[in-house]
Amino acid sequence: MGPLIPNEIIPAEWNSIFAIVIGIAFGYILESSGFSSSRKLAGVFYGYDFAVLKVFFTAALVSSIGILYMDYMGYLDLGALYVHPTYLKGALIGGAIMGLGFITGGFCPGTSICAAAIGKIDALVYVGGILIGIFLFSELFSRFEPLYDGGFMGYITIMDAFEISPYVFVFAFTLLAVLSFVIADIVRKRVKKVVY
Amino acid sequence: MYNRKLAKLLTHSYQILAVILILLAGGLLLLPNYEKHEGIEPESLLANAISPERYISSDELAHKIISGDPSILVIDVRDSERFESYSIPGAINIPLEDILDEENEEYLDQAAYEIVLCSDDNFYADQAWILCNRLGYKNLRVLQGGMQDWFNSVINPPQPDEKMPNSEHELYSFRKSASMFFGVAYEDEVKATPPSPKPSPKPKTVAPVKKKKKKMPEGGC
Amino acid sequence: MAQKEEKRMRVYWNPYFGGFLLGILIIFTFYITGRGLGATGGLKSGVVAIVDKADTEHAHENAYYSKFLNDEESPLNNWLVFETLGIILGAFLSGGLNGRLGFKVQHSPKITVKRRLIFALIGGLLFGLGAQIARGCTSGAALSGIAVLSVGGFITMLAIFGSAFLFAYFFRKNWI
Amino acid sequence: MKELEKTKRISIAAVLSILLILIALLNYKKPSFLYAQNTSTTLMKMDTTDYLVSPQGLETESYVLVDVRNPFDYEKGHLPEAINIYAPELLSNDHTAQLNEYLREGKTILLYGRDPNETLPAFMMLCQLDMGPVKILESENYFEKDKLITTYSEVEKPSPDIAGFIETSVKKANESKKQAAKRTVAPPPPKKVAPVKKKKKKMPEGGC
Repeated sequence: MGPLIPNEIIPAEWNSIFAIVIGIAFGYILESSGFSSSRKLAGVFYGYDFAVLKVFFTAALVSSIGILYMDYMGYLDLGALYVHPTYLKGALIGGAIMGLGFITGGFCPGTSICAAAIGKIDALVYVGGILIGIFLFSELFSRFEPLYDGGFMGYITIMDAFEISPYVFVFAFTLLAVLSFVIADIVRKRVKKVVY
Repeated sequence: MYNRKLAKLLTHSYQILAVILILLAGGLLLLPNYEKHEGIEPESLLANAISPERYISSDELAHKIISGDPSILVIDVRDSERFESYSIPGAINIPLEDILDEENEEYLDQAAYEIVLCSDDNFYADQAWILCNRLGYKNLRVLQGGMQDWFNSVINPPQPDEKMPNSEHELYSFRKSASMFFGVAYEDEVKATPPSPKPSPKPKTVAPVKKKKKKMPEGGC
Repeated sequence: MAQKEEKRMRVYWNPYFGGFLLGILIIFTFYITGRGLGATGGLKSGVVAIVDKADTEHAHENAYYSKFLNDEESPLNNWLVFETLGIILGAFLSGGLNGRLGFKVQHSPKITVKRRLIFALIGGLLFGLGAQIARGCTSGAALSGIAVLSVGGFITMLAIFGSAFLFAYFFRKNWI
Repeated sequence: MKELEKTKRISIAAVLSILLILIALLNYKKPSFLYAQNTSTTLMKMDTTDYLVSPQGLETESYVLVDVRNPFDYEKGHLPEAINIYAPELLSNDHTAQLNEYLREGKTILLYGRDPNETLPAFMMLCQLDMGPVKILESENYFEKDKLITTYSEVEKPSPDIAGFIETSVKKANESKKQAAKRTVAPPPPKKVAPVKKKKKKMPEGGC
């Protein structure tokens, strides 16, 4: 029964090795899907390329459906997984700042690392920017602290927050995602093509 | 011509893929629903509950306490009144009805100590043990025979008579010295050992039991 | 023929295929380690390590750095750091196999290289800041959060894409 | 740069994943026994003493007696009309079907073993599975000259007053020490100590 390392089925020393293997796969998939190109990434906001939306939603759907199936069949304990904590203030304001950073820089951290790895100079500069941003945040941590800790709601999931069956939620999410794929294709046909 | 056919097929294949995705998600809805149960499987719980491995004898416990084993922690599951009147030195009191309270979890679900549950007999202690075992708590033992056996074998050991084998006499002398450790005085020992001030069952300063880390370290970014 | 070969080499994956593999990878990660993917965490450890090296006292005084410092281990001995190294390796591998390696600055023909780099720096700075406030970036908070249906993950995703769409109009010259 | 529009790979991947899920579903067996009670409701049930039945004046009509001892002991001697379900074999479909039959007739399961402690694992399991009313016969059953003797045995009999016992023993020791101090010249002959010892042995009964 998974997760394997916290349940000590695989010794904890393997953690770092799996980290590298998973990282390689992650980097390979991101790069091969075209996420090393900032103009392709930014395309989703101007309607000329929806790769981000497609990859992101497909990954979210496949992973959440797969995890639910594995949980149902007893291979994976959903309760033992790390759930991203919900800090309402931090998530909203931090997310808004990240969105602004996304549209100005054209990358998000994972993709910028990929792009830097294949020699994109703008991505290297972007990674430098991230490092400076983290540095600034840490130095001014006392200023940001109320924002950072604000609106803590616990390690909650959709099931806890809305008391809805995860299966119903995922089904609705799937329908929504498929609809968004259809709309994305329609929009893409209408918008003027951008060559990059 | 060929290209157009291919294109047509391609548009269809996306639709087929979308249908597959929706079907897979919908399949989750169709799965026969059942309540996920809390704790380990009933079969393994029954096997654990029947196995006598969890029992620790009074003599063994006395030996561990006397030798100052730091890893042992006795939890008395009787009510506080009975606990106040007498308990094993160093024991802490968690009444059976509170055994599942959150604040007691750090005592029961931990890896630092070997916990010995005790009650008057081992009936209540066993109940506590079975519930904790279902929740997957490790390192829990039960004092066999409970306080009754503690009294009959450690505090007031029966004196063996002459005919009994040597081992019985050895056991008796161990138990006798153990009972003296726990405060019992014997007249015939008066001269050999002046009645030492009774080691009052001082409440053991329980170092905050280090809770087993359950949550993963800060994940994500 | 050679041109065709080159074309085949430089083509990206079908996004659905990439998404599918990414989803499988997330399941695998959760199955093995019980945690999700991440990207800024590794960079954060890098910053902590640099500050710790430069001025240990300051790093220990600061409330934020000290969260990630302990006496026994280097902050770089961290799951996410190894994962980040893996990302670099994997991306390099993919880029190399598909002939996408090479130093260049990708930018819209309407803007200069300098402008692109300045905007990249500002963007990175903002993203780094935001990722710390929200405790995670698109991969750590949004993607891995959604996989386990975390409320925080959904909020972060909506906030990122919502604000990016809002501001997209002002930056259109950079991209189109 | 273009992206691949072909769907060959994604189609293969989709088919493979469907196959995987189907195989997993076919292999999947629903656990045959599921707890109906969580731990806290079980604990609440344990907190009462309603589940204990005294063997004195037992009316067997409304009960089905279940012997949890091993089959060998059961063959040797058992209470009238008792059926044998050896505790480790409780969770087998035959036995649960048997129990369910009795429960359908409106009977209450009454467990007994060598002593109440022996019935506890089976009792708690049946409680957590919430099959129906279950009780424990508060009795001790042992063989004397190959005959089964059933006596009442209190569950969790309160232990003797240990603190009191220790105190008295110390007091007594102190007294005898004083006496010993007085008669330093002539230590008491061992015979004199003996009666005191006897008294001490009685102590536990007093404490009860």
